[in-house]
Amino acid sequence: MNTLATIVQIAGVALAPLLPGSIQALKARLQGRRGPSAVQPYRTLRRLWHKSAVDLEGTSVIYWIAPPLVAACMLATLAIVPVGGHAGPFGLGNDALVLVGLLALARFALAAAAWDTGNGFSLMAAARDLMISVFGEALLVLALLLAALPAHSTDLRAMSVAAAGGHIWSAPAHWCGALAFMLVILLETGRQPIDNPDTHLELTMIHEGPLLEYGGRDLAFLQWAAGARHWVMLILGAELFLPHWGGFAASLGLLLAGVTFLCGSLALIETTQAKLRILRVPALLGVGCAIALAGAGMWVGGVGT
Amino acid sequence: MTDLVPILVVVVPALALVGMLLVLLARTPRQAHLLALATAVPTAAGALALAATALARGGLPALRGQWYFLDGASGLMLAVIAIVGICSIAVSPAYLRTSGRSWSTAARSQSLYYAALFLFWAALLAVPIVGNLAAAWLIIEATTAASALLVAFSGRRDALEAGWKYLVLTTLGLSVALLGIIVLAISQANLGHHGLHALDWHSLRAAAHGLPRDSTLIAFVLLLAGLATKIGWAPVHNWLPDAHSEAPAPISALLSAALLPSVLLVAWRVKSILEPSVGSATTRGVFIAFGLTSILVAVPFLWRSLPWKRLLAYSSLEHMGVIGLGIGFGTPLAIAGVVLHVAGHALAKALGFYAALPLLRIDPDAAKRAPEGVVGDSPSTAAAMGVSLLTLSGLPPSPLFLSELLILLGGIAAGDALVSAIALIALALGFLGLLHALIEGVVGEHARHHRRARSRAERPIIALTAVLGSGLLALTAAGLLLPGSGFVDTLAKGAL
Amino acid sequence: MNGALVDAMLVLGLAVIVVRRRSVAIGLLAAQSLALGVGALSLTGGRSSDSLVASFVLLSKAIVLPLLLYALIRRTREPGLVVAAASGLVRLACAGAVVLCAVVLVPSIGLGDAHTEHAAVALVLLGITIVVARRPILFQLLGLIVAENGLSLLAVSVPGGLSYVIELGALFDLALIVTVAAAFAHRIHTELGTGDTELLRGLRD
Amino acid sequence: MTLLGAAGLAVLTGGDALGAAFRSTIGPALGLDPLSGFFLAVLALTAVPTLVFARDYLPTSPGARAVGALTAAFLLALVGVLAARDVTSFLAFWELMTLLPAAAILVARRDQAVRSAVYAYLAITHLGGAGVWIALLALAHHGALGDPSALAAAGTGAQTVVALAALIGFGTKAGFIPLHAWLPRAHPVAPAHLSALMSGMMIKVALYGLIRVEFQWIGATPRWLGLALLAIGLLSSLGGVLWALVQHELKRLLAYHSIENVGIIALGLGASLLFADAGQRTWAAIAFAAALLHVANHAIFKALLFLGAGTLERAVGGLDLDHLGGLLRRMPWAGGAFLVGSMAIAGLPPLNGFASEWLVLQSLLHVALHRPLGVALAGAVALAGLAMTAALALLCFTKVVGLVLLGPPRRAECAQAVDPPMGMRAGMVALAAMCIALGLVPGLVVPTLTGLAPGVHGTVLARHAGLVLPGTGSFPSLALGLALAVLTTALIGVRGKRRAARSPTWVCGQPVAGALGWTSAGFTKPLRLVLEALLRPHRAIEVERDGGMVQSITYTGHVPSLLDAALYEPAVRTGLRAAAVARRLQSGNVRTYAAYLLGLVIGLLVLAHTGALG
Repeated sequence: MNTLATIVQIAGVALAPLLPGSIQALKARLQGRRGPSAVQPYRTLRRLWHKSAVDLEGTSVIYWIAPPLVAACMLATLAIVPVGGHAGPFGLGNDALVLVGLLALARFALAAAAWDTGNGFSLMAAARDLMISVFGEALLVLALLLAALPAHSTDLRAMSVAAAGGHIWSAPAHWCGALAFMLVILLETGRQPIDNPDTHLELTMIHEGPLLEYGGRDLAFLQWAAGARHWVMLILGAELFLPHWGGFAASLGLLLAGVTFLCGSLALIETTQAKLRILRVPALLGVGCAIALAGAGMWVGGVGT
Repeated sequence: MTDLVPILVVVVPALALVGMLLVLLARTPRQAHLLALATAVPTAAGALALAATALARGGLPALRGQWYFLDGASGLMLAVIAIVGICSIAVSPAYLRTSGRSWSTAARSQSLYYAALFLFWAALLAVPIVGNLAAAWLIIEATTAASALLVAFSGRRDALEAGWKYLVLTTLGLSVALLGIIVLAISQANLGHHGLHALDWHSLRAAAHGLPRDSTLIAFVLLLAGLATKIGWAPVHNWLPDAHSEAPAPISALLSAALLPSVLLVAWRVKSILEPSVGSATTRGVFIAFGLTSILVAVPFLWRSLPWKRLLAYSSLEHMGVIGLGIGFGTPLAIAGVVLHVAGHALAKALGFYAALPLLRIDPDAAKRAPEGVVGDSPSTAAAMGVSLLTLSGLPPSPLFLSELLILLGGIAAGDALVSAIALIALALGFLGLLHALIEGVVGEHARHHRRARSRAERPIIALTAVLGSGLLALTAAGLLLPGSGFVDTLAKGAL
Repeated sequence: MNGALVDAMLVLGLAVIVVRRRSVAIGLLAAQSLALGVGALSLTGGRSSDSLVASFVLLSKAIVLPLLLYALIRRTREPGLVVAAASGLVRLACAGAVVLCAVVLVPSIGLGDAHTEHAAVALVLLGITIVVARRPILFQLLGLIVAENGLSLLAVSVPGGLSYVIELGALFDLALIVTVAAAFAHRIHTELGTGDTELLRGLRD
Repeated sequence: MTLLGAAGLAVLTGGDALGAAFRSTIGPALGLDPLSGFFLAVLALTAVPTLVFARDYLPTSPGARAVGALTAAFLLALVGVLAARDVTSFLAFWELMTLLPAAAILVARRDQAVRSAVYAYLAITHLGGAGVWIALLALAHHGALGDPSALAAAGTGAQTVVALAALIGFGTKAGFIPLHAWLPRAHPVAPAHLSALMSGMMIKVALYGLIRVEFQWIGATPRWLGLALLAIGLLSSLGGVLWALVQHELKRLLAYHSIENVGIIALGLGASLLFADAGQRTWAAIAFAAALLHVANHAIFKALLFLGAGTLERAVGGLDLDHLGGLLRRMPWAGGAFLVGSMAIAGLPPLNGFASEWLVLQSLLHVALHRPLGVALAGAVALAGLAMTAALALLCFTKVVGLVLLGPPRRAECAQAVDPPMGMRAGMVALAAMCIALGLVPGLVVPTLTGLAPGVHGTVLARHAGLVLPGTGSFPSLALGLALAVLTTALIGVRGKRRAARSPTWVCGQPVAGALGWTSAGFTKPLRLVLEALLRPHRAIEVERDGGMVQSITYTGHVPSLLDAALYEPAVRTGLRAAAVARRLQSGNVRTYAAYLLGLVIGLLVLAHTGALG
């Protein structure tokens, strides 16, 4: 079944852009519009692939290397995140905290590139992104801690196995973890109420900002990376915090269900929620951290386990 | 060597007295200086010979005769007094050349200066070797008379003031001490020991167990209170900064490096002879109390930006405190520390005061104000000041680092961990003051306009720095051998 | 020693604190020293010759020192009386308190009569008190001498007499000190024009 | 120096002690054991490149000869502390280690600012040093140097005193908040190679002392010590990085980052103590190794960064962050090395900073997995805090890299900057290479380090290139690094060469002008706004108008150091005032002094009378 897992993981490379597309489509439906179809991202990527890349005056190697590096980071994360509790033999390990490191590297590459261009809008967005990530990273780590508590390990496979079955849901800690991780997903995928992926006003951009100065295949890489981030986060969410049990096939199926459910809920949240003031976001994430800590306390305190 | 001792103990002070008479005969300042050196050299040689004999005996019991008493501690003090004394005489011309008006005409005043200096020196040399408490008292009193004149030598108003305070306070203190001595004499008389030799160190020691406790306690208290005035222990130290800052630099060196420790030596002997009857808890307590108070009192004064000599004076207060503390602890480690500390402090302090001579030449208002950026004007003077300060603040590789370490360790070993900790912190606080003097005064930039030092005038201070500096390093090396040596152990046992 | 003489010494010592004129104070001191000398003489009966010598030295000192001091005040004219540190009564009260302390605090130190012991200790403390209570430089000098008289009092009353070597030495030393001090007083006078030690406060932190 | 390093390495790998064993005597004795060996090796690794750097850096600076000599003496003092085997030489070398760099700084520069900085440095460290004295003297008295049982026999009271004294003493030197005030003052004023050694090694040697005392000599370590270390570590790491973030001067920024990294090390050590307390030997060893690995890493990249700062200062004069820029293109060697160092300190894979931070994170996470509740929560909080620290460091060094290396040059000098001479270049590149190497194969070192943990014999981990620990999905650093490299190059290849004509960056169609450039203050603005309550920034905007027309707008802003204002300044003020009061003792009036004497005599008589004198 590892081979199957491997196939799914590799398929992820191709499937990743589908997620943001489908979310957009769902959202349009929920808003009563006939929006672009779910495969729209693929069209965008094809278009970008045939455009020539932009070359900026006075930039250095950083600007040049950033997009491939970001894409490479996401590819590595794809290899690290298991599906259905199994992962292919990529030899990159399956550690949760390594994942955190890779995401940070990607973030650094983008922000540095923004500095290299010296574009005010990109920098504004990068500064915000990094500022929010200060709190986001704490939240992410705590959420992972909550998932690691039952497994006594930070190996993602073990964690997903430990999260299987129904009894886990009797522990309030798991609920707290789920809640915290939902916030993480909102943050990492750049969805409302934290960020607005549809904005075209530079002043309000967070994740889109650093992409401003890129074009052609560079931009294609970055767009794909955004899709890949959706993929990683949703898979993780489904693996660690959504109910699954039974054998590998079953869990794969439930994984699919889970991801779809998450896409739906994301679309729903985006339609119902307004965007939060940027300075309020840390407060939101702080609340998440508090919940997570409470969860950890309850678990170690033995509540419901 | 040992058989020469009875002669030497007489000859050494006598030589100094001869020197006093000789310089009085001198016509010109130059003659006076030559005569002074001519007599000072053999005197110092004799004293060092005595010291060597005493120190070489290591753990053996002390030598004593009818009038003299020579143990390791006396040897140490003799060596210190001899070295500092001869250095002071050697640098005196440098002072006299620049000294202003004085008691009488210049020519006379110089020979008077030397005469008083020799008298002072003779008395100092006698203090550690004399074998009798009362006699020791007499000699100490004599030092007061001589040194008071020297303190006021420059005749400036401040000098007179300092001299007067010094005279009045120490005399009062010493009369209190004499009261204590008489009380002891009475007790001895009641035990049937009459006459002067009843107050010999060893006869007191022998009789100590029989002495009635109450009166002995009173005697001890009065003696300590009195001697403390002369040692310069807080709270009766007040004459010390004035006298040290106003006296001629060579005299300040003698006062700080030789006088205070030798009186301290007398106090130490009083402690060890009266311990059997008064009880060690009391004697230790009194010493530790004086020591700690002195260290603590010194700190706030060190924090002020002081004129150079006044700074050194307050650091003397601090170091007398440290030594008193060490004697109070009384463990072999602490005593080893004390021995090292006395020697190291003497050399460093003397060097510091000698550095004041070129300093005042470069920057006359350094007498009243804290020095600024000396290194800019005279690197060698700055070097001397730096060596002295670094040593006094107990930084490695100076001997005072080792001695303070030993004393504190001894304190912990004696069960006074808390006292040691307080002393340690107080020393660290005092260090801040010395450090400020070092950074601003020595290496800083100077705002005032100064005369630049002539290279020729620099030579003596360079030589002194080299000699005393290497001496300090040698002390550190020697200090590593001290702990556990028989010499120290006998001292720690207080065998008299 | 005869109790009356001892008391007389104490009273004279107290008087030195109170009186205002320097000449009077010197007179009192002379009287005190004389009393001491006489007392010492009275003790010599049936003792070694040392104490006789000692007492004669004391007597001669009782003559010499006052003369020296008198000469001193002749040479140093005060422009006017130095302002007192505190009123006479207050000074007397302080002195009395000090004497009482001495009486209360000092246990028997083995001399036959407690009276002399207390008096002697009291005199020494009194000497210090004089220095504390009196501004004029001369009075501080007198304080030294009063303290010294107290010491001599105790010394001469030691059974069998404290060896004359000590006594003479002490006397010599103190005489030396007094002369030096007198010289100082003279210098300071010429420097300041007055003997008021309140003006000697140049050195302070 | 190299020889010493080799010796250290040999002892480290050999695992047996060299020279004298620890003893509580006075007589000096030198020797090495694996722990000192490790620190010695780190010292050599950082010192040799630094010296190579200094060979080309010094000659153009004032008093070069003296500074060089003092530097050498300083290194010897560091070695001495590591090799000292008795209380005397330890304290002696300890004091020298404090004193010599100060002397070197003063030789190099003597102006008012430097003097006050040096004074603050010496004063604070010396006061703190009293703690070291107390701890070591007490240990020596109990004969507990190198003999854990001795102090345990002396009872918990003595243990607590020693532990606290050592924590304060060594903590001051290591720069733990709130004892750190000297650090951001002293490091910026020193010559580059000295700052590198001070920040890279001196504070590590202080940690060495801390480890010696807290882990080896005081016997069974109490739990409160572990928690205290966690708290201190959290405070130092967060506080350090926060105040680093708002600095505008590169060297001060780096100094604050030293505080942060010392905090991270303290977190590792605290975790190790807690594991040992819970009886989990393996994880205790791993956490200990994590701390040690971070010691080595920080020594390396901090030295690299300070050398880089020195180089830049030489090249463009002045290190005000807002007036640099564009240096990566103009000085590829120095700039490249600096980039690597920044990424390493920001904790990015696959560099060495990430390896050790990953280990520390894992240790904290595993602390959080275990009862009792208090410890677990402490672990969880520390975990979150460390994550925030890492993110903040990332933000901070993105800013640094951006302002220093990237974008357009913000000053004329930057435009003409060129790479430094060979020696300086070589030193920096060597350190950068170490950053990469240690990042790729930390697994070769860590097992050895676990062997250094107290109570561990041999090693608890198998040797791999990457980090394979129980209870983690391992971190195959080498594979990951290679993967990233291969994938990136592949993608670059895929991207092809097609490029449009060079165009200026997009600023809404305006011409690109320097005034539009982004500043350090601007980049950290969002965070400052969020943390306004904590940081209390001062800002002043002056608008010059002339007849309604705005002529010029000047913005000045800075963030005060909270602790200086809240803790140090009041303490100093009260101290000085008290001293001034105490000085009234010396009233100058002889009658007062006589009164003291009278009081003393009467007081003593009273004591004797009441029998208080026994």
